[in-house]
Amino acid sequence: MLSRSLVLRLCAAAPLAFALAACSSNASTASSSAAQAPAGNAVKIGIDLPLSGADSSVGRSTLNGMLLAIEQANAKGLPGGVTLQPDQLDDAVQGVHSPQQGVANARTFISDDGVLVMLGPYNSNVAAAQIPVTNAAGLAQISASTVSDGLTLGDDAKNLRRANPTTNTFFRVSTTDSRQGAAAARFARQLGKKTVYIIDDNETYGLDLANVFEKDFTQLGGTVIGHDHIDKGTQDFKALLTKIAATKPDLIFYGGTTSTGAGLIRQQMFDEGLGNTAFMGGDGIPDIATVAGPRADGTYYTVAAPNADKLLSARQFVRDYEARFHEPIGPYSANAYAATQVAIAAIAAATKENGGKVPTRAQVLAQIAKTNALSTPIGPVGFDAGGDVLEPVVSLYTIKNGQPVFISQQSVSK
Amino acid sequence: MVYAIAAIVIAFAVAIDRVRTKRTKLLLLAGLAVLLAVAPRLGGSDASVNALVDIGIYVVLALGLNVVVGFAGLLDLGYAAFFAIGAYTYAMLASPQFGLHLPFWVLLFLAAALASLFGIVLGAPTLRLRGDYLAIVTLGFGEIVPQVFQNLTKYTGGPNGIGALDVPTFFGIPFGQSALPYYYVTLAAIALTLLLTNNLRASRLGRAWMAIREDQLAAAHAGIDTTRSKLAAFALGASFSGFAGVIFAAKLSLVSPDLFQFQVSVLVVSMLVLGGMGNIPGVVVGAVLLGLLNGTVLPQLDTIATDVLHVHADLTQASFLIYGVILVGLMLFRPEGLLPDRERRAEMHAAPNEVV
Amino acid sequence: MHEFLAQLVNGISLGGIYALIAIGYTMVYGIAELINFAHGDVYTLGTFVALAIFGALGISGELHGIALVVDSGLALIGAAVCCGLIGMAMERLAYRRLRNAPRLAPLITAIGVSFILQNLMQLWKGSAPIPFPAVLPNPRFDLGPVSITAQQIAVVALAVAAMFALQIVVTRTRTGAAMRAVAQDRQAASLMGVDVDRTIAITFLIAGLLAGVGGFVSGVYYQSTWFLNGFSAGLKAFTAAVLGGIGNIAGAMLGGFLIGIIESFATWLIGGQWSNVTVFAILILVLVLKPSGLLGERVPEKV
Amino acid sequence: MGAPILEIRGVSKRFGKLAAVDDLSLSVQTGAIFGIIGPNGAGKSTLFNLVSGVSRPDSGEILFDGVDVAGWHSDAIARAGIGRTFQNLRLFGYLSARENVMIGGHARLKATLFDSLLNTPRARREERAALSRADELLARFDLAADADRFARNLPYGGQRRLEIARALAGQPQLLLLDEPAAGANAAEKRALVDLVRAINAAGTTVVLIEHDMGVVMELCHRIAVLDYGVKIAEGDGAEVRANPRVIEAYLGTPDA
Repeated sequence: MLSRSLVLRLCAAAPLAFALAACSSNASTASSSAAQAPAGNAVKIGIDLPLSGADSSVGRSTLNGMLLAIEQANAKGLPGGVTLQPDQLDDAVQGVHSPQQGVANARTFISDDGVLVMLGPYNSNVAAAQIPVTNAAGLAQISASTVSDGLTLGDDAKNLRRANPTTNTFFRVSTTDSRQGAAAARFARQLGKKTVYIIDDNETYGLDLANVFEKDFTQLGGTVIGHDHIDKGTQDFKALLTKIAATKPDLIFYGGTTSTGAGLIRQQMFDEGLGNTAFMGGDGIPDIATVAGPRADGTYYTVAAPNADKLLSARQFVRDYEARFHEPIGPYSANAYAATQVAIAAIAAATKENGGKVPTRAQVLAQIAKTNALSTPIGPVGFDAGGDVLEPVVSLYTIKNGQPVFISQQSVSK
Repeated sequence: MVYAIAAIVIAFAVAIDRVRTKRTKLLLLAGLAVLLAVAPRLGGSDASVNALVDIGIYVVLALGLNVVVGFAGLLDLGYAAFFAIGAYTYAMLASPQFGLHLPFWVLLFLAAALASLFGIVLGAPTLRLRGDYLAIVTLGFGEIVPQVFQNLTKYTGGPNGIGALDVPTFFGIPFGQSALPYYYVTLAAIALTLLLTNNLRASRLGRAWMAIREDQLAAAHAGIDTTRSKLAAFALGASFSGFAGVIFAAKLSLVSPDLFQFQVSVLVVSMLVLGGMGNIPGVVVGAVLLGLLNGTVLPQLDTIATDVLHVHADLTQASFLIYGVILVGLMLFRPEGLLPDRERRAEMHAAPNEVV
Repeated sequence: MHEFLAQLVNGISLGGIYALIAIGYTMVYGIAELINFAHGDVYTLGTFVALAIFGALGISGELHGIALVVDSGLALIGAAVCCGLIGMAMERLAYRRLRNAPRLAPLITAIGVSFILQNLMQLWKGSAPIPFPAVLPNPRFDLGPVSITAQQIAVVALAVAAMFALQIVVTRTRTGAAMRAVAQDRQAASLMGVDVDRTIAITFLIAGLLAGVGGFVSGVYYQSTWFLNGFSAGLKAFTAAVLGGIGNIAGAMLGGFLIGIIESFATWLIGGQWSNVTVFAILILVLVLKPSGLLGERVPEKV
Repeated sequence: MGAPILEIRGVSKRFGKLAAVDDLSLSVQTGAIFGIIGPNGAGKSTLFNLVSGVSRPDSGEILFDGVDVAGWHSDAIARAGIGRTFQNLRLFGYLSARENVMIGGHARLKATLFDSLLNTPRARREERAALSRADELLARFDLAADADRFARNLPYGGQRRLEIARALAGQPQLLLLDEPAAGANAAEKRALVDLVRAINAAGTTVVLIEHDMGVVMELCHRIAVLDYGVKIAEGDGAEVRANPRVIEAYLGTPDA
């Protein structure tokens, strides 16, 4: 009888599962310490990114930047014979990045004594859920891409750290929306744009960026004609662009990424007679040509790094990345590489300090906080007390014949 | 540990489903309860306890939706909306957002009440619709609610959501960052949900739902107010969802609209169908299996591939594909679910001439 | 007034694409009583296939003259046939076995198939939006206060033509008669000698063909696609089918155009972030006021 | 015989151009067994549907115990005290016979939502009582052995009896039976006649639609004959049988 045998099988499965769990010491933390503890002085670097679903392309290229840095460091060798082992978990559930899964992953890293530092997450709301947990556990966390102000600034950040108010465990090499938005507004005024129509994708990054841009652009004497938000997954922007075309703005500013709408909007602008109107966005759209093709030409965008052409490490990084992964870098690959460099440098310094032995999480955290002018593909990196990059530089680029062309750069601080 | 506990729960659920006497059922249930209560003491990291809480919340959700879909036969594809309403209730009334800090325990029940109120507001005008039309209306509602939370930035934090929610306290002792207190809260919530839904199933109202599911017209002729009974199912189901939403939000300390998308509703419906709609042990099995798959197995696919199968594969990219194949495979293999209730088992084995 | 007309044109052409998907939805539902959640993904797959065909032909720019007809015809037919076959295969492999299963089993299967298709497309072309070559010339015609592009006219013409063609198939041919019989009463139809399996398979084939045409059109019209497009487009198309009265082909087209127009006007007047909310709110309202949809017939309860 | 329990006054119901029931009036005395006969399509079932709230009359009044219930919902009518069976059985096929009967008694139970949710002592007491009442009824209908079987698995005659038992569980004052003898053999018809008599003797007024003249003539105190939605005759068995219009209706439109 089917049902009987099902019962038997399942009952038999229970002790088996226990045995399995015992063997792998702790199955839920899939790659946990005891059984799979790597030989020698291995140190794990936990990585939490969206690796499946809608964000997986950016998630993957971010992951690749991290993996490249780890591979290069292992090849070069670290003090105390330490080897680095990446341990990546996906925080997308059912194809959507999930703060809930992000926290589950962070707890997995925390429960694994081999993990000394965590890289990620990709999304700001995932970070907002993770920070209280990593803060309480004292696990350092470096993000390559989160931009929401509240993660590091003001009362919001304080609230996130209330378990352990004196310690900051969250760092990021990406620039806050407020810094980038302000810089973008200044660039736009320098380009002589007087009137702007703002669109954003109604997501964390895009909405905040657009709001800051709106505020600063107005302060600098520009006129904001309108500000619209779009729905997720929209493919048809003709209604919105018809509406905008009637207002004849000098500039359309887009808060968001290429995949949330920048590419399609740029492309459909031509269909609505807005082909010659300037289009501008933040560091979510350097890859706009992958969607808009030749129509991407003339797009302006900002990147939170000094002029890449002048930066040797940036050119080297791009060459190494393309050789290793046979594809162009993603929007946050360089950031990811830099974030990983910070983690590795901290592990190395902490190991030295610890007399060549594998350091503790606290020692690594202390070293990360002390990071100062570390040379990376996005310029020298150091952190302020809140975990943000010191004296970041924001550069303005435009696209000509499908290639980025540097225009100018400015240093922004609070 | 997560796998072990999941296997134990499933084994017990199957056993409870199979034994006939009520006394044995209760004994098994008590045994399971004791096991689960001491489980975290027997080792297991904070991460595994956390994973169990996530699964446990799905169990509450699935049991709640079972009232609507399993008992009353109303297809609800927007169940996540009520989950969102519960979670946002906690987020707005127990956080720095408005400076309100109502206690967790009060909000648990307030959220349940609010969610059921929304259930009534949506259900009252729409419940007389035919099955599939109701499905699409609930689906639409499920799309609207998170979108409204996303758009009303001033009150809900927009796409960022609301973070740094209050940490609940138990007689003055804060829960802290450990997942353990939530484990026990969730366990209690599951127990309560089991008790209530089991009562419902065997009650006057539960019988009325069965009648409506089988033949609405005949049910009405037996004096059953079909609209009110359906509304009761809808409101009760919603209240469990709202209740679960509070625990979810408090543990995560954050709410944001992307946590309550269509996929969540689909996931919970899949749990019911996979486990066996209407049958409480079946629903628990479905929730545990899919909860485990989604929260633990799929995110760790790459590591599992390396550690267990000793292949270096990049499986995470295909996690959705794997999930889809599992759904389709299980439906083809056992369309009535793993542990169907009596009626549905009979239905599947009836001659196919009975096209309903 | 000028903007009103311009938005109307936008809405109608967007609605044309919804209509092409909605007709497939409505036919499958009418005949197999299945909400085929994967239908939207079949539509997106159509764009992917058309893209692949253009890629194989080495086409990246605007086509003219004979090449325009031959190459775009190849892509259009290729996408349509491919999607039709996929639709049939889905029915054969997944749905047919569940025809007598509890109602929800085929629904969950359809959702599973949708996940599979989405993930396959993602593995094929990645998770970022993909450009589609601007193959068709797109002259603009000024008609008094509004201007319309050739592609907008083509989208609408295709949707209307598809509807009329289907109406003829359904009302004038033997297959159509079989479809109507199966839709009315599957068992009786089978007793009358109608091959139910074959009829349902043909329904899936036609639905897939139309989705493929829709996919091609959307690729050309938006010059871009994305593996997840089908989800939201499919949802709106299904909404359109329900709005028009599910099972009713003319209703699906009407519903498609209405949803397109509502979406455009919501974007224009309320704001883009409210367009989905508006669409679904109107859907709920319509169903509350007229439960069988705009053109649907009220099915009296049989006692 | 006392006051009319059911009084139908000038009721009409059209489907499109076809008048299924046309300005019909009749009255059923409390305690009677009232028969409605007529050729197929005469509007008999439509009349039952109007009385039991499946559809709403276009015009006219349906007085039950002096209250106009025309247009009420079925459940309200059932709770008011009208029970019915269906021509093509509508049992809950995948529920047990016992559950079918217990559902029939739904309106007689008082458990509220909270009683159901919390399984209060009151609800438990009531459930126990309902259960024993259901078992009594099943025994009375010779279905005790089938109590735990799915309704759909009962033999046809059992299903017919179960449907009556279900209707009776609601303790109706007025019971509408739609062709209870359809498909029954002679012995079953005999038993049915006794059953209906017993139900009637216990105080329930019965209206029945029936094609079997033997059953009708034996049971009914009074008979109405419908044709094309119009009452063409009313009286006791002998009167109806002698009525020339009835003969014409039956011979003119042969029973298909």
